[in-house]
Amino acid sequence: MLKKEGEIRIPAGCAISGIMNRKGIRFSGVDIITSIALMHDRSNGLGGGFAAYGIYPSHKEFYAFHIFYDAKESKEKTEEFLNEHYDIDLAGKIPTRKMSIIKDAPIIWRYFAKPKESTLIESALPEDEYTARCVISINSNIKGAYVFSSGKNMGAFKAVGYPEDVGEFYRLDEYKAHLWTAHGRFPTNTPGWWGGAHPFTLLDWSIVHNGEISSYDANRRYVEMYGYQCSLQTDTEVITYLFDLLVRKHKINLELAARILTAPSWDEIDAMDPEKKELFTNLRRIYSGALINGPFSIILGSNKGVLALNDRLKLRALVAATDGDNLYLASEEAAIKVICRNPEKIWYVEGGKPVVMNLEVPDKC
Amino acid sequence: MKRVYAVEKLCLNCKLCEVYCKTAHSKSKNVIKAYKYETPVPESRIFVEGDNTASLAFSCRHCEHPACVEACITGAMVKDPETGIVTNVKERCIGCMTCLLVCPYGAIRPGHIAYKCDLCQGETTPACVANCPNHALVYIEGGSEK
Amino acid sequence: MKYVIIGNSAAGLSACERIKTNDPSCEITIVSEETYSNYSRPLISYYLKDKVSKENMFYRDEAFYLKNNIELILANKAVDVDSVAKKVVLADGTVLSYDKLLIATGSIPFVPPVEGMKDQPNIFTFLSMKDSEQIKAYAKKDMKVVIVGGGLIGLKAAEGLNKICSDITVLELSDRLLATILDKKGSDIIGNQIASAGVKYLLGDTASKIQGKDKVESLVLKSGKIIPCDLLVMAVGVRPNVELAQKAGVTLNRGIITNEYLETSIKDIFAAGDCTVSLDVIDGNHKILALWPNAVFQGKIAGENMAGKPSLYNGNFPMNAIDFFGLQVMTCGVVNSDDDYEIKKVETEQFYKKFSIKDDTLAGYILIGVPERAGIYNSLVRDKTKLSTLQGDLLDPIGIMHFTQEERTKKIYGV
Amino acid sequence: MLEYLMPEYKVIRDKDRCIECGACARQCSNEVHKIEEDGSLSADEVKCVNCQRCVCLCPTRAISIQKYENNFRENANWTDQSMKEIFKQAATGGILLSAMGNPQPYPIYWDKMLLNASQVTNPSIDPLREPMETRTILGRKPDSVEFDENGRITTEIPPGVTIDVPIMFSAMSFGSISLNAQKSLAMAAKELNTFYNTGEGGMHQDLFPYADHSIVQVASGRFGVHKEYLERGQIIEIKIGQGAKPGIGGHLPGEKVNSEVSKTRMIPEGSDAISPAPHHDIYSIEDLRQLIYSLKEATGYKKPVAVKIAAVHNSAAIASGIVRAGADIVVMDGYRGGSGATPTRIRDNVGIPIELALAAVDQRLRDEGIRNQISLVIAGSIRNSADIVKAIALGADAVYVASAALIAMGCHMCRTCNTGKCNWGIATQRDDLVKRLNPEIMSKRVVNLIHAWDHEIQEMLGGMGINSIDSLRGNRLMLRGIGLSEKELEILGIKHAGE
Repeated sequence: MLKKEGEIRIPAGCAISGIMNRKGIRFSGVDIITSIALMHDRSNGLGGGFAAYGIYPSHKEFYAFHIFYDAKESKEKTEEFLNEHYDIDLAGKIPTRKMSIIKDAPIIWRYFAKPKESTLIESALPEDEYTARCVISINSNIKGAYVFSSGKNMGAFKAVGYPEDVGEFYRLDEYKAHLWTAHGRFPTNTPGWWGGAHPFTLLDWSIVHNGEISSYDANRRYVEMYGYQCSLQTDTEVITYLFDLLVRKHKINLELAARILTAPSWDEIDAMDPEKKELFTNLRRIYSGALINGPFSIILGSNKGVLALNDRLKLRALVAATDGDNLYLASEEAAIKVICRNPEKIWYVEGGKPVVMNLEVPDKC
Repeated sequence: MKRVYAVEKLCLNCKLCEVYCKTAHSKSKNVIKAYKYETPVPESRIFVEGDNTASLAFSCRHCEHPACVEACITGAMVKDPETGIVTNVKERCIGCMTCLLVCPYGAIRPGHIAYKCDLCQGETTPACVANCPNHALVYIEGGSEK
Repeated sequence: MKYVIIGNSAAGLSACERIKTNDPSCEITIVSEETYSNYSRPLISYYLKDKVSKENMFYRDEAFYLKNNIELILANKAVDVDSVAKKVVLADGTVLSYDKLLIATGSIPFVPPVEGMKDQPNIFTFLSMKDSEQIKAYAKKDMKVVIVGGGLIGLKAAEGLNKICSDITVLELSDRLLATILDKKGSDIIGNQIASAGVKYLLGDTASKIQGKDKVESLVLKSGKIIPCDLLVMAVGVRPNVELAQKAGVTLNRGIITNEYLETSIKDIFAAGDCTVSLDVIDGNHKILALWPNAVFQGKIAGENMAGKPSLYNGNFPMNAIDFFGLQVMTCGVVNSDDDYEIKKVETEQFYKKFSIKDDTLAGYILIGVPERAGIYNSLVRDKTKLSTLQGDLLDPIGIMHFTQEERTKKIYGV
Repeated sequence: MLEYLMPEYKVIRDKDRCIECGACARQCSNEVHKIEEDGSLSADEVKCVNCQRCVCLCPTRAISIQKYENNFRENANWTDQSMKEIFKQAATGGILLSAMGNPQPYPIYWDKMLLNASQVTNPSIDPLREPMETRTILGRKPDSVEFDENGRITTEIPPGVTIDVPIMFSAMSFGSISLNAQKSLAMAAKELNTFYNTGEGGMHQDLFPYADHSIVQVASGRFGVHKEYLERGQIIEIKIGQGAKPGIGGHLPGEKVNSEVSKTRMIPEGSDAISPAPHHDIYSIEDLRQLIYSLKEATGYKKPVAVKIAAVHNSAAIASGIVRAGADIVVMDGYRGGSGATPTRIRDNVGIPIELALAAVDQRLRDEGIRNQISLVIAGSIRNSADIVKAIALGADAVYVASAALIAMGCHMCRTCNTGKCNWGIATQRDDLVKRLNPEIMSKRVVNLIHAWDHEIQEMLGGMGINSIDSLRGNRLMLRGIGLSEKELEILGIKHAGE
């Protein structure tokens, strides 16, 4: 029997795509679907998904949990857990279109919730850490339940299928976001588990990723020292946790965190000016377990903005373009041109050199 | 000129320099044949003196003004004006050993003729140096102490 | 500068080389009464026994003269010198002017008067190529050979003739062979060696009368013994050839007296080689040191001084390397003054080593059958090395390890 | 007494090849070969230890050493070896002494682990074309750092030392090995930008020029330890135990204590140097903490302090204690680690394989969340570059090699270091033998070896699609077990091949 993510590590190739407007102007999911659909051949129908930021302005103070349930019992148990830890403002099915091509859909539910004040205080944790732990707890302890999105004012939408079909299935043309990312998956073997599709998320982190990192186990064992559980055994998961550890917990700014994950070579460091050299030497020394090796391109979304990053050797394709206030990212140039015919600037993202766009008016829309 | 210098503290007294010198000056250039099957048995032109505690391999210094050349009664002992190598031309040598008598270093070996180091006749590295297992012999320019 | 050199052998040629080096544009003329160009006098016994071919007798080829721009005058004797006009007169009347003159006329045989000695065709001396050629031409296998003189020349003649004639007798008036360079023990070893090669010798005896009509037929010895003789070699000794020097008027004392620059008592006339008197550094006496290495050395010093590069001759000492019938004999300095010197010796069937020591320095040695490293002993004598500084005994096989580490490092790297 | 022990080896001399040069006789410190009066050579085989010096020096390859074939009646229980040892002890009444590491046929886990390589989904990297990093920094470090408003790190970072290859030379004291051997390692360490370790024997002045590449050791005998010594080292290593002899101290026989050794160790010439079994000021973990901080205090907190233990049953807990006691580097030495002299029974029966100890310690420190705070160095018979790659994948930062470096210098593992007659000039203090080891040549050989290994490590890394050793460290997915039980796989934290 085929094993799903978490039971075995599955190598996968992929297509990724992303669009962001720096001013926070929101637009529908049509463009991102068009872009990812162009790279149809880079996926094989075994996984597709999207992350969208700024989609729940009316509930932006609430954690939006998107959850897959295999069965009713799972849902009951999960809701029992949620009710214990959260005050739920609104709950309901995520609207979908009936499509013959999307099969075996689980129960897909959405909750807008705030941590219960009493339990939060009792836990003595910051709100985000509290939520992260709750999510990890559901995902590892409740059979048949899987939280696939847990950020505020954002959401992930994913399924087994081609990404364009997944977009249609989730009616993404009806959502408006200032940042969209998309993923089409080409796993080499998987039974097609919905939870295994990308993006992978934690709180408002979402990540789409193309590649296979050879440092996986070194990274996994490193982050697991700090309380993470890599239950999915995917690159996306471990990269998300690395960013979460560095940015959220260690308060390192996103760009520097990217430079830790794709650290400059010792040759480059040795050639830096003394102050910089000392900084990067120390970062490489302390965060040697966070160095990601092997081919990857990722688009990391958060409420603060977007970051695109290639591995140190640039072993995976990643193209970026800007036009006006928009940033376009995709595995292939054509996937940008199909939605933005004449960008002002278009370039291949360099290995280890992150492309970042921060939202200029965060939390405003 | 380049000369063979001995580094005393490294000399092992194994005498392999002698073995390889003999071989280099044999007809066959093969150690076993040189020792066992050639007549006359080729002579070594380098000599290890001393014992395991302190030993030293010594060969011709190829002097600036070689006493052996000056004393040679046959003209067999010559110093090449270009290379500086002092050679005994075996066709001329009669084995009188006057050269040996005047060599203050004792670097000439008596035999049917006088035998002495010819620096392997311009080989890049003389056999003794090339085969010293401990680099106790060096082939370098000049005479100042290393 | 014009240089004239009388003598075309070791000292003369060695001087030429140094003159040429120090005064490249000079003119050199060499005058030799020999018909052959330079040849190695010590090789005449080897020529006699065919060990050295005629062509190998010449140790400098024609190119040497050409290259050094030397005018060579052969078979012409310098008969007079006008040291005021600075001219040399040759036997054929040629007059050569010189700026510097070197007398390197070597030795001539010393033939003592013997009753009955005339110009018999079978009496020979043994000092030149011509002597060797004549003996070679005359000697036949069954001839009875008598050699008067058991010194170096006599024994070398015996060795050379031994290849041709089977009956050879050496007469030596003193009590031992090679009397000047060996002690009795050493002499006995040599005696045994030549005897085992079939050469007879008589000690304490010599020819007192020559008998025979047109040629020598027999000899009456001092002892009264009469021995037949078909070929007589007179090899009693040599003396410096100072005929020309005498004409020039330089100071003599058996040989030519020079100062430490090897200049004679007359300015611009130098002398080198067997015809001179040298300082023996071992005993401090002035004597004739008729030795090839000394001749070359003196020639070199004289040549440099003549060419204007001051160079000192500090004396030398007697030393000989000889092989007799395959037995290697090395001697040096004092060898036969056992009463005045501390003696160290060892004798085995294979070899004989003897060292004469005074004031912790080596004054001379005999090495028979053990030539190895004789040069080191020589250097001990020359450098007056304190023997107490040596590590190990003189009687051990000597080597570089006998010296202190500092000394041997100097020897290795000091070239 | 009738001798029951027969020679172990036969010296075979091919008369057709022997030229009677006598090199063998002049080179054999065990006086096996002898030049007879007629110039021929003979051999007294009883004395032969099979060090192969004569074989290597023989210019005509006329000598070979072969096993002396003499079989006792077959018995799987009473083997020849066990009987011979009894004969020996019955004759002498002493404990059995031997040298180098455990030679018994216990499993070698390195050989039961296989490495991964990239195919299709992930490109392998060509180290000849792409940068490939093997630089490693050792020492204590914080889990995270804080920055000031200018982006400068405000967290105090403890001292670290950089090595360009993840390989260092483990402790071998002057006394157990010759000064020339130490010097060769020191020169090699300098050339390679890594470290050699003085061992417990002080630092001879000839090694001062290599102080920047020295690890100084403080062991139970405190031989050669003083303030200047500590200050000269770049890392200070407290030696608690050694893989070849866990639980006992070192023993340098008086014969090896010549004047230079005596000066360097600060002990009388000719006296036995016996290190106590424990440090008598460390009877518990808190005592260790005091020693660690005394050493740090003495050297101004400028150098990492390492603590070296033998891999024993509860290494994981001990290692955790060492980290918490303030050590910056934990060193573990497995039971195959070498020694100049050790009781045979201890060498062959005490301690555990380094592979298992390493896996257990690395996992334990991770479970406790403290692995990233320190460096983990392992030792104990690293035989080749694959062993190193596997060790790092299991979780080590770097490895120590000793036997391999000695083998590079000529050691043929005759395992008689304790006799002090090492023909290769390594484990001896005899001047005539020591000079056989020319540091110029030997340092080059050691450098060659490590360069070769480094290249191989880079090749293997590249094959895995990794271009920095950092991404190999603890990356156990790169390992698969072969022929291992579930339990062994569990301890090693790896999957079986095929999974």
